[in-house]
Amino acid sequence: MSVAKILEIALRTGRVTRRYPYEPPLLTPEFRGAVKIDPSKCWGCGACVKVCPPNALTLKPAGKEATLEYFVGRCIFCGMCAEVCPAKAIEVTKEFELSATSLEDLKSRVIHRLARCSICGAPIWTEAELRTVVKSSPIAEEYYLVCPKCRKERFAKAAMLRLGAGSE
Amino acid sequence: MSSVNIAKALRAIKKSVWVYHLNSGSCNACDIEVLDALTPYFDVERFGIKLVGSPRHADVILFTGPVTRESLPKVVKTIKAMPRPRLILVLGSCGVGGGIWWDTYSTLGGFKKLEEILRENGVEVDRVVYVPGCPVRPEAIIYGMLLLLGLVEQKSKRVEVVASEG
Amino acid sequence: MLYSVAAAVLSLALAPVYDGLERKIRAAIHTRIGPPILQTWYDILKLFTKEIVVPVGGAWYTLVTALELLALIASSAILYHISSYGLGHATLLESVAFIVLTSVVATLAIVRAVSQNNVFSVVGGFREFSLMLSAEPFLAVSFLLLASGAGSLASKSIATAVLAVSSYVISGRVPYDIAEAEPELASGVNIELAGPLLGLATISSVLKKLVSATLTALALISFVGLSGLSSLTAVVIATPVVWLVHTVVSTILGRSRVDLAIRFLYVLLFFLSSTLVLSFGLGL
Amino acid sequence: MKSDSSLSTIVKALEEVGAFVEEVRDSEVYFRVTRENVKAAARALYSLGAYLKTCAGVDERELSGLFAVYYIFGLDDHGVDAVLRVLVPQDDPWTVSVVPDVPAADWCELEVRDLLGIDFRGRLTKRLVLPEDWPEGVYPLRKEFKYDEKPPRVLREELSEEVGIPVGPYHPALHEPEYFELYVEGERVVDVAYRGFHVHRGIEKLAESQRFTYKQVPFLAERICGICGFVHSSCYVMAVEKAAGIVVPERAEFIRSIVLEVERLHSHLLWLGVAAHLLGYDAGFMHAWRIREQVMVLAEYLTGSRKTYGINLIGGVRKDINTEKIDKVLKTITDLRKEFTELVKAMLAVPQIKSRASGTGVLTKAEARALSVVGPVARASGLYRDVRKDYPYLAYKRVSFKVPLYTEGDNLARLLVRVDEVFESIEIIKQLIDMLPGGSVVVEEYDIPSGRRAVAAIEAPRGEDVHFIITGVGRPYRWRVRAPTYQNIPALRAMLRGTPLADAPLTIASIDPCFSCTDRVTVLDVRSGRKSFIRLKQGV
Repeated sequence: MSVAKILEIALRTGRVTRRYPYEPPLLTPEFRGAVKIDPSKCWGCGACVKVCPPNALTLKPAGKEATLEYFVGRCIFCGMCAEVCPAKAIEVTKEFELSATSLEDLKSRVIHRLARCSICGAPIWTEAELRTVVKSSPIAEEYYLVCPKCRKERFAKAAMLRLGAGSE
Repeated sequence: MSSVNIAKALRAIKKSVWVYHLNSGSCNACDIEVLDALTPYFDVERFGIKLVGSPRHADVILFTGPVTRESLPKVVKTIKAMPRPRLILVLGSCGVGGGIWWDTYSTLGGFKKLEEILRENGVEVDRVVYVPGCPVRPEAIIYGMLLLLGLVEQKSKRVEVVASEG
Repeated sequence: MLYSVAAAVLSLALAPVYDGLERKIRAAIHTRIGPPILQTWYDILKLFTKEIVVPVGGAWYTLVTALELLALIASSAILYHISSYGLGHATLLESVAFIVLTSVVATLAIVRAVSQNNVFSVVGGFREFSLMLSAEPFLAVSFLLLASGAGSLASKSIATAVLAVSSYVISGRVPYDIAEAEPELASGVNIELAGPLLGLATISSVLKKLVSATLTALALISFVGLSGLSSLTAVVIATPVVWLVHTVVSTILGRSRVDLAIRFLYVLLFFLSSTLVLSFGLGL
Repeated sequence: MKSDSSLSTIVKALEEVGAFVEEVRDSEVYFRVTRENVKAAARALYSLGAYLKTCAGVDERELSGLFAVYYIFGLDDHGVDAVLRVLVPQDDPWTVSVVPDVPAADWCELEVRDLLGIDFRGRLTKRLVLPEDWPEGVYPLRKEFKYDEKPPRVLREELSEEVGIPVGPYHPALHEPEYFELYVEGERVVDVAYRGFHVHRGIEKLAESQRFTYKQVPFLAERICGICGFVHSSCYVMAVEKAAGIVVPERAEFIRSIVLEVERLHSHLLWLGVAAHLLGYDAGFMHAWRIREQVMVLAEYLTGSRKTYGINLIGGVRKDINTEKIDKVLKTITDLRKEFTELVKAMLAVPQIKSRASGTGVLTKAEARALSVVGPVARASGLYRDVRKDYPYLAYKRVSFKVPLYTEGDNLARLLVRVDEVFESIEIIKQLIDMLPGGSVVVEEYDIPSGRRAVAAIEAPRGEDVHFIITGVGRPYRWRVRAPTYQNIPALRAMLRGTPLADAPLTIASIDPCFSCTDRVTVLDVRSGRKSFIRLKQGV
């Protein structure tokens, strides 16, 4: 009777159940889980924030600091942030046991101190990013601690001076 | 009945968890993984978990989706029909944080917002466990359920680190 | 008598375990581990810790559910009583009482279903009714025939076959679980129940399976011609075996449709019954 | 494919009714037509054997000061798409409906009306798009509407009067919030009303918002549907690549095709399991999903995720395939073939499956053609329609495979079509792996000019998926998605009439509905207004 064939199949197959959590999960080496940001490598440049489709990564300046927040509860696990990170600070882990009883537990933050413009005092980029830039191409402090706006103004002023526009 | 003894309720359902699956406008992927958790490789029936067809029979609601505007009244109605204590397992990035469409005109942006509306309508929710994933793996659903029942420790912790001084 | 009561009590306590075993075996055929054997007990115990939500219909409703359960307990008690001296020697009173009780159980279930203010439940109730109409008469006739002890071996065998099929139908398993068919009726007759009331309904459905298995076990054991304690023991042991057969059959089949189910049952049971009548007429 | 003579026939026929050619790109011809002439143009196309793929409303006021409605017709015999562009002035937004001649335009015209505020004359229109509490005069697809605006909400009590047998919105057979109201006589369905579009998440609007760029949209497209998401992301990138003239490396095309077929395998196995469950045969459900699990593992191994694979980029794919992966693919599909053959044999031997699936939910060939159904639904009704053959894309022109065709049009035929397709998919994957070319998998350098248009189509597990794109600066200007279920749902009404109540869930499931695909932007109510009363008689 071919109706009973299913019994034969079942007998031959046995039990396939993985006894998770007592046995390891059915993961493959390619699995993309939650990402992890290495605070010692992160510059706070925001490239990951720009590429993140669901805005799970945000970079918010507040006072003297800028916070890079990773909200795993909105993450779609695409791993694009790790691909674009210039500092290789983002790692795609195999972590999927992320459950939590509160949304706050699903957030991880890297706090960056903001460097301030030596002229106008406005926050410019994060200190970590400035350090990296200086390391790769040494420039004088009077340049890198000036915000783009002030730099433009300073340049304009200098150009005017050169053109002899005077001393008002 | 405003206060419910959650610990007692959890003890009562520890060996027999009847779940009702509530989709509030998700893309289907989490919903399919919910079904997948029932099938041989994961077999949640070994924990006494059973999928039931009516919210009245449910001990736990498996909630998926970002809550679309259209589904909102029905979602409220369904959660209302569930007896206390109302235990809810929010599955997937849509339910947890609104997902990729968290701020569009036709979604509410996840369970948190829904909870506020439920409270406005006098519907209390007793315990919520959030399970991120896009979609949630069947193992993640199992893990979340065990966390809800208090059988495993929570791994996720709020982390706040100051970037290194270089 | 004492033994019969003991056997009945034992079987009533074991019925949820048999049901757990059924789920375990079904899981094995699905190639998975399945729930613990005591799962049905856990489910029932949990349901009784839940708050009581009395659906529309109130006390009347609770009464019907409780009566249904009582009738089931009574009918299994009668079966175990009969078991102590074999089906062929049952008195007319006992047989009629059993038949009446089975009809009462079915009727109460239908009353419970249709008195609810829910379309699914009402549809489920009507389906149960049609199913009862098609299975119950055959169950009655074959049971009474076997209880009378009359007829040849051939006619007895056919009567046992009729009894086995119709008792399988009343157990509410696939393919005849159309009253609570989950996909189209969202658990049909039970949809409005919750908490302890659902617990009672769950026990009822387990006991239905018990009565069904015991009935077939009793009919089969009667062939051996045992009596007294040995007959009782044999029935108690044979019951889980029949239950096991029911489990396997229900796992490898799909759900029928109400019209198909009834057509199939009528054809099968009419065929068997006419053979039965024929064998009686020819005096085989 | 495209011969000059067939092109000139089309052009000539349309010029006779006052349309003129705007642009010819690849296999697409764009015509400009006035709103007064659009009906005649649509009729002319229909008489040439075209079918309507979809229509789309576009707010082109920033470009031309006008609204536009695009009707996209497929001429599969010629392998050509004809697109009619109707311009509508913004201060007098109406156009003539093509519905009297092209019934398939019913839904998409209503969608345009409600999302863009263009009125259609010559047809019944009703306010039905968007939730009931959505305010009048707010049109989400107009450019001034911000994607994250949230008009005030009224929580209403719904569905208080239940006139039929409600199947849904939360129903175990569907696993998605949809609502069918079945009108029954005894246990036989006499009519059905559909109240759907609960899964409207505003995806099309979101893609043209500031939040998204061309590169991010594939991840959004993938989440249109959790079952056939890769189809959507592939179709989106294909449309963009076509519009921008980006040439994708051959290896990337092969990888996309392989993953598409892997997705079809998982989708069909999933469906088969659900169908078995609906027929009360849970053993079939469990075994089908047990077999499917290996496909899920394979998908994760190839792409990094069990679902929503996330490997499509404009210009190629993110993950390459190496020898270990090829071995794994071959092993998985070999095992799958063996196990699936056995399972199907066992399943079809179950008497209830045969008796309940055959003869129920019948869709005749004539109905199938009139309703423009697609995918397995069309093929089960004897309609030969498969995008992989009609408009070969990616690597499909390089492989040989059969298109399963049945003529019964019932639930069993749709089941068998899907069973056959599983075997065909396995063969396709084998051939693709054999021929896999070398080289890179992605082109990094490309430029996407704005104002280009393109139509792309892919044969999803459920049928033809169509994406239409108008490029913008940095992100799509307009992106229109037409999922296969959109085309198939109207056929349910024909299929359900006269079907026993018990088989209604199976019949609904037999089109393999994917509501989240269908609902990206619309809310719809096809309640006919006719209230037949229910007579719940005893079951016999």
